Amino acid sequence: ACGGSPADSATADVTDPELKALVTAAQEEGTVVLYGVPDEKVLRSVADRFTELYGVEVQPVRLVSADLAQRFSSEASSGAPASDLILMTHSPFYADALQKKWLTPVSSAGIPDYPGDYPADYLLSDGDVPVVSLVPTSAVYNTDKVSAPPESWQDYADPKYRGQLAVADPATSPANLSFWQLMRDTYGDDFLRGVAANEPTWHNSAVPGTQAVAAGEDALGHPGVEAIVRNLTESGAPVKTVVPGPTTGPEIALGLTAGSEHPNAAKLFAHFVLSKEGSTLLAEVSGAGSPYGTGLPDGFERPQPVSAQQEKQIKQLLGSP
Amino acid sequence: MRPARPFEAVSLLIGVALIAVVMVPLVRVLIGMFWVDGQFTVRPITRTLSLPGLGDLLRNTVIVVLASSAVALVIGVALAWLNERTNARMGLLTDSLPLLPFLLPPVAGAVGWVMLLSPESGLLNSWIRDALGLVGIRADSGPFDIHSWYGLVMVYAFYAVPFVFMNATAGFRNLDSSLEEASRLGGAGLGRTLRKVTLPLVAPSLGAGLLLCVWFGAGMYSLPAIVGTPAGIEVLSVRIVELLTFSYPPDTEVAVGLSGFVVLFVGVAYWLQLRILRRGRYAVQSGKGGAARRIDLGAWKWPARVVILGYVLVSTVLPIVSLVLVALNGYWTPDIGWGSLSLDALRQAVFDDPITSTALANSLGLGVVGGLVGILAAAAVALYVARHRSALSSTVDAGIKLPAAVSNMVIAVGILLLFGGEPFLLSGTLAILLIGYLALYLPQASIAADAAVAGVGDELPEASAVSGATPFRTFRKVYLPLMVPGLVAGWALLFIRMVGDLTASAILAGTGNPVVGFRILEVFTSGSYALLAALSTVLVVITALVLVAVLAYTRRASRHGVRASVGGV
Amino acid sequence: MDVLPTSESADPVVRVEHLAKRFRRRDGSTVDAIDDVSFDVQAGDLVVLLGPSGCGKTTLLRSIAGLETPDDGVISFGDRVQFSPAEGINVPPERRGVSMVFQSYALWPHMTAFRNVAYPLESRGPGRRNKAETAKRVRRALGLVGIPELEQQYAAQMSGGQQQRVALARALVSNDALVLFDEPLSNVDAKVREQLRVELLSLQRELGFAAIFVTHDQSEAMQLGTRIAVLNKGRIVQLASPLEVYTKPANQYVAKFVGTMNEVLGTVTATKGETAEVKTDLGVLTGRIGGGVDIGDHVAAMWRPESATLSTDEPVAANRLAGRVKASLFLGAATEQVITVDGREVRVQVPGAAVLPGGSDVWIEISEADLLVLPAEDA
Amino acid sequence: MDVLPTSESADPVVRVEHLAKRFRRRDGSTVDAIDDVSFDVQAGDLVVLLGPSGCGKTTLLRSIAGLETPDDGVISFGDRVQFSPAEGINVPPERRGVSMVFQSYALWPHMTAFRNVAYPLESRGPGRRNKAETAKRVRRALGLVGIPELEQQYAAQMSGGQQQRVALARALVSNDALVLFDEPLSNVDAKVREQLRVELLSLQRELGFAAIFVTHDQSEAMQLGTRIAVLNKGRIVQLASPLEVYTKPANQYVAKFVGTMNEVLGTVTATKGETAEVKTDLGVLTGRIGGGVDIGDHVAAMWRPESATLSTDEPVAANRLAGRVKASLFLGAATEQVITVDGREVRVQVPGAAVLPGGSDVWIEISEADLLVLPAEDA
Ligand SMILES: Nc1ncnc2c1ncn2[C@@H]1O[C@H](COP(=O)(O)OP(=O)(O)OP(=O)(O)O)[C@@H](O)[C@H]1O
Ligand SMILES: Nc1ncnc2c1ncn2[C@@H]1O[C@H](COP(=O)(O)OP(=O)(O)OP(=O)(O)O)[C@@H](O)[C@H]1O
Ligand SMILES: [Mg+2]
Ligand SMILES: [Mg+2]
Repeated sequence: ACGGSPADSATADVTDPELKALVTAAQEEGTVVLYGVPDEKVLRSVADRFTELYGVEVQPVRLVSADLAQRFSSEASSGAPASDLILMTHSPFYADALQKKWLTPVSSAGIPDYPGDYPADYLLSDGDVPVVSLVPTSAVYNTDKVSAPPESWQDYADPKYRGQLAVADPATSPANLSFWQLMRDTYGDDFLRGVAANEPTWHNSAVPGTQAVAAGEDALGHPGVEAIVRNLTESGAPVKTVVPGPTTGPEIALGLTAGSEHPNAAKLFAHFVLSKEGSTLLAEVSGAGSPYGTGLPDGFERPQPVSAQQEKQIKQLLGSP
Repeated sequence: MRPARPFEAVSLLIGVALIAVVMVPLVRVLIGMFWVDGQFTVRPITRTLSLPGLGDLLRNTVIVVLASSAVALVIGVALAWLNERTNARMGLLTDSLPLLPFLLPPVAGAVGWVMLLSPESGLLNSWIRDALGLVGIRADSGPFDIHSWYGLVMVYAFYAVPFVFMNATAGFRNLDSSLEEASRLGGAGLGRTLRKVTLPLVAPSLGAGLLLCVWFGAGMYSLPAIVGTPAGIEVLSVRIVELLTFSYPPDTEVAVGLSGFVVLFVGVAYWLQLRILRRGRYAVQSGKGGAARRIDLGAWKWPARVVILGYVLVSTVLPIVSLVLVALNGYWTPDIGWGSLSLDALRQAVFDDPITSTALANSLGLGVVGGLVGILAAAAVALYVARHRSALSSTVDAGIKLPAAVSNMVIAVGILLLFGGEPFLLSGTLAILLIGYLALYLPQASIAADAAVAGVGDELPEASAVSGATPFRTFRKVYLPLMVPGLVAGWALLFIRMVGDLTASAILAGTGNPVVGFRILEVFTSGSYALLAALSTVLVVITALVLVAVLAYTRRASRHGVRASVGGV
Repeated sequence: MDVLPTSESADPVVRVEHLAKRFRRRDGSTVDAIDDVSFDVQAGDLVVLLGPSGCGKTTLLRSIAGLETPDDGVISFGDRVQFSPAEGINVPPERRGVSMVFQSYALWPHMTAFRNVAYPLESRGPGRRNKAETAKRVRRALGLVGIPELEQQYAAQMSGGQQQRVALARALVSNDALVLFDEPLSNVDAKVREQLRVELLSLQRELGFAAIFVTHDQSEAMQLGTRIAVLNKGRIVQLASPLEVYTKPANQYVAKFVGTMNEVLGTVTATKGETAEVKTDLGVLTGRIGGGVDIGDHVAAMWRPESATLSTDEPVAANRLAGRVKASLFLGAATEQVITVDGREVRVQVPGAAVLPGGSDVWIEISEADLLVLPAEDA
Repeated sequence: MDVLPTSESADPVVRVEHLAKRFRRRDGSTVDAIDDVSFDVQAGDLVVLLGPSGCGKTTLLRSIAGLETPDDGVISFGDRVQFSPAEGINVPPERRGVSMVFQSYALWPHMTAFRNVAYPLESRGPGRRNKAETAKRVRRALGLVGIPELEQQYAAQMSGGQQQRVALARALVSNDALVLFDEPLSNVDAKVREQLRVELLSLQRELGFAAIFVTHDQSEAMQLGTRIAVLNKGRIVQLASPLEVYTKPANQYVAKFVGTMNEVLGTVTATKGETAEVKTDLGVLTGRIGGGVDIGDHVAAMWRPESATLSTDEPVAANRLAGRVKASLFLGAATEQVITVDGREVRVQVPGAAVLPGGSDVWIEISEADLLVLPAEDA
């Protein structure tokens, strides 16, 4: 009871009447439940800034995409959604959810300034599903074992890294498949064969692989997840990420839960994340890219869907499970 | 026939309600699969059978499960025999230590072993290399590799040993030692006696232990995912989870189809166990003269103790030590900075983080309450079943034990679907977690309660009835006090399981109702082994304290000649 | 509950009529555990149910207590019907107001002796009796069975004999008109058993309750029963005083089950009033007719070891057998002589220590009155 | 193993010397379960260990079998030392070559009767004996105990008596010179027990093995033993033939433990050769001195119920007591009269059925030879 409610301490300077009304409505709701795939720390930082600006609390739930989709759809189909908005890797899930009316189309939700000057490339499904974050796939390496950072992805096929690769099974996510397809397109199939010849250790998520690189079990890992590596570096682990060449990566899209408990707070949060400030902040704290252009490495390409045929070929070339 | 008494009607009602909680969601999933657009379809079956690589999956699963069960059988029986039948026992120490792997969530255990036995950076490997270096043998990797068949089987086996140990212990404890002595006098030495007499006599207990091993092994996810996948060994459970999570929408059809194989494995194991039981030629507890005398190992006593403690050291202490070291060091590395170990991660993961603190409090509260509700309900049902040997009571009994054979994930999703929305609206509450835990762990509660009821026997309640006590008074004054030690033990088991649960928690917990299991998953997926280790360590410490306290209590409770055990121990 | 039976009451304490109970075994076969059993127990009566294992004693007792539901028949206590499927009556055990002593004591291990004994009082009349009254009655019951000092002990801290006494006190404390005993003494020491029997008897005579007592030990049955009901395969084959059962067994089964009998099979050659002449392998024997026996019938001639006498000279009596001593077993109060007669073993029991040298020739003499002629049953 | 003892062998089958075994109880106190026990068992001997519960019988037997390790003493079989801490010898049970029959039968439920009995043969001489030979011996053993037809049955399918016979066959099949029995008959029916005792005895006489038999039933001890060792608190208080133990008990403890005794305490007023005059509450009694007794000693005058006689007229004998009949218990072969003499209960046993009316006055007469005077022990 001391210090007053967060609403009193809101610092945002709001002039737009539409936004002002939304802020008031959001403050009345008081809190917003966010399901997100970005790292907990990232969600926390963005949430803190949001709370500081508008005096609305954020409760982030952080899980991997698959678990979130599982939860979200179970909750939605039972008619009792717990989330107010989601930040999830873009996938057919969004189309499905929109169609089942689990999500409110963002374009018709009445978010102030939307789409406004939001980069049009990133407005999917006619603006119903905006992409808010681009996570370029990077390489992760152990600074004790690798003297100079890899200069090209082709280092992964260098025989000196034989038995020194920790790679996530490409099948674990569509973004991984896109990445390897990009590699095929860029360097040719022989590159993938070269990686296979180095006998990588396959993991079924990025976590154990990155940990193995940090521990020195392997020298190079893939994919490097910025958030995990940051955690490790903060603890003093000898591990770094680098983007040695063209890359792609998952896109994180935003969705508004239909029939949620705090629709206005959700809209306000969406407004914040879609604004240049919010988007840039998200890009900075997560080490990812923003549609507004910050944080994207050279040679970044939007992920392309991979056909079942291509997926099979990739698996075959890499010799992955 | 006498009309049903109110007390019995209530027991029956509880049983049926508990079964409904599990069965309704399950049946809904099944109907949804086989009844598409108003007509019956066998597509899930045909799709499952045509899954590429199905043969490898099945073969790998069978090999891992059978091999680890066999190893666990040998180790578990040896430990239980030394502890129960010989003077190598060291009181509470050897009673409780082999159960420790129970307390370490498999995801933490798997990570612990990876950190110990990765070929290059495994702590244990590096220590062994250092030691070998002293005698001039140098190597850059090895000698062990956790990501291998033997590594996977070993880790599985460590987790399976408690099941065998618990059951074998119960079997040995009930064995009339004169059966063994008769064999010694017949001219058979210790070894032949063990082979020809002791083991065949406790066959049902060993069968029950093996059954649980298969049960556990066929459904286990974290161990094969973390240890097996890098070794290129894929098993059913991993594939099932992948089908449910790697793509959207989840391929429930094939996932449930594959679960059918899991149910099949467990079914076969169950059938074998039933056959052992049906033969009926095993030792049953004799009322009189069955004083269990321990075999004096003489000079072998201390070597035997060293073996027991050595096993505990390798199987449990090592992974926990590696978790603690990593938690203190901040990240996994073979070059532990001994000087700079700090409690930061521990503090950060457990005490500084408000959600974790809430999660811890929630989990402990749910464990206490859920354990209590679960064991009391199971006791009421067990009593009903024991007193009414009818078709209805057997159905209730079977129904309550069924969830053990079904994928936990399926049950958890089913419960969210059933209770999350109208009219219950329990989504995001502690109540839905409670229901989930109850549904998942009821079989264990039921087994514990059965044992507690069986321990009371028929005569004591009958004496109460003849003394003029109503059934409810008999329950309150005779059954309940006599069952308390058994129920407390059952409660402890439930408490440990519920506090350490990951599956139901992943689906049912959230910001509104965080629990430890959910936090562990979050921490794991966000990639901090140090936090994972810290959280697991705290969990192990708390549950171990509860376990030891309860074991000590049940030992003391035998004062009145009342038997009790924590899952047989 | 406190109604002690009065001798004026016309109704017996227990009346069992045409009771039947059939069990289905696991293999599908059925057993007639009780088969059309009827009997009465009067006030002050101690009826012993005697029979070999599996003859239905326990089932009968449990049916009376209400712990088992018979298939047919009527059970009434005094004028109150307790069980009658025809009338749809089946009073549950807690409302029948009988007490029972179980074979394995069945003391509640979590209660002291005092609490065990107080339990029936508290269960039957909660609120009706005050604490002081209960305590007084419990102490009196414990005093009656001779263990007032064990009040605060738990069962695990008592010897078998002491536990059995607590069980007895618990059955007696509520002063029921009927007390049931299911082999209550079979788990205690031979020495203690002897002692408890005598105490039980004097308690029963003193308190005047009616009792049904199950045993398969015939000497126990003889010592305790005012009447003995000998059971065979679920049926009562004889219900009479111990003396009558011993000396006038209704048939060969009872004769052999109660006490030791020497037996020779033969054919009746002549009858004269109450006596019959039987031609046997050991010669012609004359004895008292113990059941419907006619000339030409296949019969068993039977006599007790203690009713024969031994002599070295040939006696003049009609029933005399020449034999040779095979073994002498000293039993303490008596000596049992195992004597071979024509290749068969015959037992003769003589009082005191009389160890005869093995191999010596002797004559066995049996009076006509002691030799019983009964129809031979097929094995 | 097949060495049957020959009478020429000078060594006893078993020799136990100064054996001692102390247990530590859970509460920290210690019990002398065996306290300096020495005795021999000769070939063909059947020594019964008799004593109350907890006197150390089982511990002694198990020590001989090698199942328990004593603290001190020597055990030898023939000329082979089996246990001697001084020499560092402790042969494990499986190499001692003795057989044992357990109270709870201890049949292996997963084996048929045949396999149970074959087990010792197979365990002791694996490879040495061929199958046919084993089968022959197993069948002979099962035949000996009278159950050749049960060969393929499992224990759960047999009655208690049958199970005990299988246990017996298993103990006899390897023809050991020594067989141990730990209350083998206490779990079977009274009727079957009687029968098994006789069979056991004739088997032992026939096969000639030496046996040690534990029981706390004195009538069993008397019937079976060639010698009885009466134990008290871990010590042998008397080791003698049954007749001697019964008629010449070494002290008051033995007298009271073996059979029933009437007892009056008193003081010796005069002694004359083997007889002593004792002043008691019931008057002056004269009897045979049964132990070191002197004038002025506090003694117990004791006599057996069956050695007194009853009469309605006052007898002339020196030892006569006037009493009143309290109860008559018909025992079958005899009737026990409970008679009140000066407020004490005295038991008199008379042969046959002789039920006296309660309350009638009688005289009890005890001959001098039947009245035993023994030093009184403190309770
Ligand atoms: N619950 C039951 N189910 C099937 N058969 C039963 C059951 N209870 C008793 N019987 C059978 O009924 C018969 C009578 O059993 P009961 O226990 O009354 O015998 P009993 O005379 O008391 O024997 P014992 O002297 O061994 O105690 C036996 O053949 C027994 O096997
Ligand atoms: N393992 C043990 N630990 C402690 N005390 C023991 C142990 N075994 C026996 N005793 C004690 O030693 C004494 C002798 O016991 P033992 O079993 O030899 O008696 P017993 O004569 O066979 O009695 P029973 O007739 O009851 O079988 C008893 O006081 C018993 O309590
Ligand atoms: Mg019975
Ligand atoms: Mg004993």
